[in-house]
Amino acid sequence: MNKSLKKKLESDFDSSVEILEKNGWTITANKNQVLDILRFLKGEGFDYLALISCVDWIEKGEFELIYILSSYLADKEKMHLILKTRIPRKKPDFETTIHIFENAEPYERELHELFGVNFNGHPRLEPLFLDRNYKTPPFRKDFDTRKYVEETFGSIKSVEGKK
Amino acid sequence: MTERELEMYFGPQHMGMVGNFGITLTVKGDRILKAKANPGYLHRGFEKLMELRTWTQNSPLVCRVNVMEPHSMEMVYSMAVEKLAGIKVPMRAKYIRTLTLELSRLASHLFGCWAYANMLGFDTVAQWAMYHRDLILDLFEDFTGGRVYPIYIWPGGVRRDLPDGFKEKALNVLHEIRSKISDYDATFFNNKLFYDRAKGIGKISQEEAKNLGGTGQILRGNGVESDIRKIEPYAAYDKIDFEIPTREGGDAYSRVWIIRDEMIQSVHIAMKCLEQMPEGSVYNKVPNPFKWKIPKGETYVRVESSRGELGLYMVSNGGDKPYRVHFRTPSYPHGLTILEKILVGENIADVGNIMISLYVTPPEIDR
Amino acid sequence: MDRNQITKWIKNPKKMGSKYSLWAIYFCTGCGIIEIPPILTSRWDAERFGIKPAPSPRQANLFLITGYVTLKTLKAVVRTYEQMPDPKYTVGFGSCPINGGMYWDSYNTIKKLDKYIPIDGWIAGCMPRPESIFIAVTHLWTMIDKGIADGYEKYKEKYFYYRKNQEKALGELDWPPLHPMKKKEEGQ
Amino acid sequence: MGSENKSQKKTNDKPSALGPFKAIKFLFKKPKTLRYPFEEKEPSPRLRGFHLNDWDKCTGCGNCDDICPSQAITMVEIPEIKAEPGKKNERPRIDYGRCCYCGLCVDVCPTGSLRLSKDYLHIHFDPKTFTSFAKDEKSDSEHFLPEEEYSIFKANLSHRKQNNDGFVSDLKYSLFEPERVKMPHVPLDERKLSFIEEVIGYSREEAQIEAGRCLECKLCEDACPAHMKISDYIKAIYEDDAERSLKKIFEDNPLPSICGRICMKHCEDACSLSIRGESVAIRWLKRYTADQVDDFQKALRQKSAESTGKKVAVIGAGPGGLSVAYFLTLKGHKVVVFDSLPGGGGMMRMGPPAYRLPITSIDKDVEYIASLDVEFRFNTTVGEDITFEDILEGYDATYLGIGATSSRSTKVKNFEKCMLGLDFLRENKIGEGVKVGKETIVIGGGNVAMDVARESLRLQHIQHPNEKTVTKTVSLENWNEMPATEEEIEDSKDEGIEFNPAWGPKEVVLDDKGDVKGLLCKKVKKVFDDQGRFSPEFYEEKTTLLEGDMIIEAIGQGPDFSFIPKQLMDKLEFTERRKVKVDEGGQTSISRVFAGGDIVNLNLDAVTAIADAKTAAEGIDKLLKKTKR
Repeated sequence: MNKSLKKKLESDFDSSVEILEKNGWTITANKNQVLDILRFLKGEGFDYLALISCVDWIEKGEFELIYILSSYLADKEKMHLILKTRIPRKKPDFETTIHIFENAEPYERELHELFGVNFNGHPRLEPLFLDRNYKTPPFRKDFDTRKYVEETFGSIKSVEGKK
Repeated sequence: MTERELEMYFGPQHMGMVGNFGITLTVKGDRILKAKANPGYLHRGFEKLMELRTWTQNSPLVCRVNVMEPHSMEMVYSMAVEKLAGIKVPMRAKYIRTLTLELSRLASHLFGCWAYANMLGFDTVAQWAMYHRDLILDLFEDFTGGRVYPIYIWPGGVRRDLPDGFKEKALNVLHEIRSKISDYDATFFNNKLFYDRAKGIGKISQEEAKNLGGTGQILRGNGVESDIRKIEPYAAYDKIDFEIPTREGGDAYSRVWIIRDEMIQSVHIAMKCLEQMPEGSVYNKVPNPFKWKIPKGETYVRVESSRGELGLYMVSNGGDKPYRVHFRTPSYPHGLTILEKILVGENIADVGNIMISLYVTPPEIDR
Repeated sequence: MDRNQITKWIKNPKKMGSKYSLWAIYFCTGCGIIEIPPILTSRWDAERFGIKPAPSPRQANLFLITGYVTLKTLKAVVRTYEQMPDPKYTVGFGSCPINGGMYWDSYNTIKKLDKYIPIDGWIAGCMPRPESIFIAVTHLWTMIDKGIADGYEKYKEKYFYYRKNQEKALGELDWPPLHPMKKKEEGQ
Repeated sequence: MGSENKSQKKTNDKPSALGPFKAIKFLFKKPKTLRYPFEEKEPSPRLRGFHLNDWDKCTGCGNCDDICPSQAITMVEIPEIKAEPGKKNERPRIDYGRCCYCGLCVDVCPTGSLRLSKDYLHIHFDPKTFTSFAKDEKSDSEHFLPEEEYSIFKANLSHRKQNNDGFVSDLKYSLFEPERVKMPHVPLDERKLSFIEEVIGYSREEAQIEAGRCLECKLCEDACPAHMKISDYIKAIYEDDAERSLKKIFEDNPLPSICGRICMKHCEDACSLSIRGESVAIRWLKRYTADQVDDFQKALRQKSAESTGKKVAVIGAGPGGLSVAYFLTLKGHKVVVFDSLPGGGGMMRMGPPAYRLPITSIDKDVEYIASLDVEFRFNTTVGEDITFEDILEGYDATYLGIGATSSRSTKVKNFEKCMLGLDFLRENKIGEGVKVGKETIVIGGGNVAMDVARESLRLQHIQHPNEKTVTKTVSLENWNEMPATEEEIEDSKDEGIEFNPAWGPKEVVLDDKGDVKGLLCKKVKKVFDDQGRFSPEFYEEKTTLLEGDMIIEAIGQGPDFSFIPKQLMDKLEFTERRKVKVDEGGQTSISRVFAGGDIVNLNLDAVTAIADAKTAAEGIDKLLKKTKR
């Protein structure tokens, strides 16, 4: 069953499937094919979206969006697929996947807030964790947290000295 | 008198809230129309900090993600590093890891019992649960050195072997907890008041749970037998047979009952671990912490924590520090999507009741 | 009740009344909160020292700030602290509020808590043990007697600087200042 | 995940309102409360509390400072502690406003001096009191109180319980690897019969594992006379980049093949891992780099700078002379090296036998230096083929790298029958070889004596294959006072050399035909006087006779200044230990004449000579840049 799935994935969509280990596949796909692949996989039984993540490859100037899927069905539950796609770092726009997986909503909000990836079509993109906006989103590689800490908290003087 | 729509803060400082988490409810009279979760009070940017520390320096940091259950965090980090670096773990260390995880599941369930019983006003059960949890913390202090934060499971095995005389001590504690379960049943689980208070509250259907990414008690509360320890056995779970308790219902009542059944299973597994524990070394030395570079690669590993599926997606760029780390914590979907959906239509008094039955812990959401 | 206890009661009933019944506000600010339920329940039983969880800030006079404080929590902590009636005492719990602890380089946690609200006592430990909380309470008693635990008076006196620091960390605050904002010099 | 559950038996919910009353039975049981200040829970043996540090064992290496994830430990200079090789005078200070009590510092501490105690009580209103020097009851008795004076209520960082160790380091779980990678040696029986190189050298994987053991605490770099960048070149080996490693070595030491084989390895004695385990094999790793790169020229791509028109003469192509030549040619000066031996290396060429330092490795280093257009004039002895005055005239500066080449004699009765140690070694290595007797006696306890003894053992096996042959050594010093390194003494004992420590030579006994029959020795009472100076005393009457048909004296060497003319010799000043006095630039009392190596320092080894050469090269360069010719 797995072989046919792999062949279908590579034939219908020009994505390359690499078998990491027995039940962990990584699928690298083109960025405008991702939604179709997700729908196709949901149809195949992978109806559980574990995680949406984003890796900041700063040298290549790209964000890599990661969709990790698994399944609730008995036979497929051992497998988890990592669907990867690359989007440019300068203008990180992408489609929302809420209409396919309902639980994607907080993950996308978090990636929007911490990486600056905006998902068009997302109903509620307002901040999730942070209560202020940072010039560069904090989880990007070029945000130096130690320098930021030095500037903001280092400059605040302690109160004992004052009368 | 027409009921006006009000916006109410079930804010971070609230007697019914366990942990630092805010929910803004739009309420009509007593019914909740809309709930909006407001996390972020405990956000420390863990994944950013982990990118600045070497592989060995991360193990004290990684167990601080969720304070209710630091052991499964360490386990999932160790498994990810071992998979990326190709490190083998000796068999005895696997058994000790299973023992630690089961003891921490027991402690975390007892903490859940305290929170839940306190929420519904059953103070006697809360006192017992906390006392038994403290016995387990004494065990942790003996063999890991730390009462709450163990820093014990780390890549390559376990940090120290079990002290001698630990087996009898642990068996006494486990026997005592096992014998007290019947008292818990009498005063709390089979209590009519608890039945009325929790039956039918926080109901979620199986499809809805699956759509919203629910794992752990929420699925098992709807009769789905899903447990990572059986699906992808790690540590020494394949060597010990145990059952996964499930119930129909899908409401707070059945979820809390599952916590009770899982406590019995945990005690059973822990005892089995202690008996079948082989002899041998417990730690395969990892390379020198200042120079250890893990080859390029990425991996997703998952563990069954007491709240559901705890996963870790880790990318290594061939350097001596992780390149990207992302924890898939079980409370994330439970506390954000599922909680907002279940609260609609419930009344205000049950917000705390539902939140704890979903076993939501805020530090896991914000990381 | 020996002689000096009675004289103490007569001299300053308000302080003596609050000293032996320090109600701790039930607010889980950080990771240290996991050590509070064990001391409230049967094994350690903080009630022997008069500590009971208080549901709202209005009824509490001991504020246990447990563990690290993020920026969002700092807002809640400052508001809760300002709502508590005098005499109120705060205790910094664990390494994080003292000098940043493990999250010394995190962009979202504050490093030294005593820049924002006065702290009367610090407890060392990364997750201090329950016993250290009880010893802290006994120390707090002696500090209250000797008048060292005057955090709330310091807060009133130097409110201008505390408020300035809070605004520097949190940006524009949406609640009015508690005490008149006067610098020492302007006062004369 | 998974269909309907199968095995779970249907628990019928039977909630009852009367169940809770069963809890009444707990009314009559004893409360479980631990009444804390009166009843105490005895802390677990492995509790992680505040730090304890034994200041005598602690070497101040700073590993705990580097590993700490929350940067809670800072190394602070302590003036009262005396810094010596392998021991800095810094001690860790812990900031408990940062510490997370994880114990990584305990697991990485090479000496095991840092450990965590079971104290955890510190409550104070002033946050500044939360930093403390990690000390223990041995180094700070007034903070650590005996059991009876200790009280929980007063407990804090300066009121702690004695011997309260909690989390202690354990070699099985330490973050460093105490054992060294086993170095493959030529097996013992084969080794005795031949002159092939005894130490085979690391393979790539072995070198990487060994290099991975280095914790980069840089104690070795302070102890090395030439202050080589040891942790950098070991890190380069770990990252499998032999060329970068070679570049790092060549910054301070141009003779890696030689030093990789015969250095006295002060660094390995200072290595912090050597206290509880074996030190990092720094010398063998240096040798691995030198052997790994075949063509130094291609790897280093060094060229001598454009010529400054200055000419420098170097007398003696020993390690000192070669290094001065290397450093100066890089600065653009034209260097000419004079040596009486047919090849470079000086003492290295004729001293250490082939099984320790083969000629090929010496030539590899010398050829590389020659390739930087340094002119070598071999077989020219200064004072015979060319006079010292011509050198002073012809060159802008001269460097005396002559070393200690004339070996001393015991001057006992008929000492002329004995052979001198250095001549024995030189003849065997570059001469045509020496006829060895069946029973040879070697007088002396230093490294040269060990080389002579082991070489004579091999020659005996080769020249008298199936007869019973024995080699004995006689040394004034007792076992622990012998100047030879104990690694050499171990190898000599394994190879079957008989030692006679604490015996002094009295008289060479001849038989009637005038050949050597044996050596009459007298018992030694004391070797060094109380200031540690060499002045031996004997029991004249207790003597013994060691049979032997050949005696070799290897009791030390001295410098030979015969080539310097009388009037210059008087201007040359000496220190009271008969060493040449030089200023900080390496210049002797005679202007434009520099010196270094064995004639200047007390410890006679190659790496000290190289260190002197580096300072002298800078001195010469500064001098030459000043004088416009």
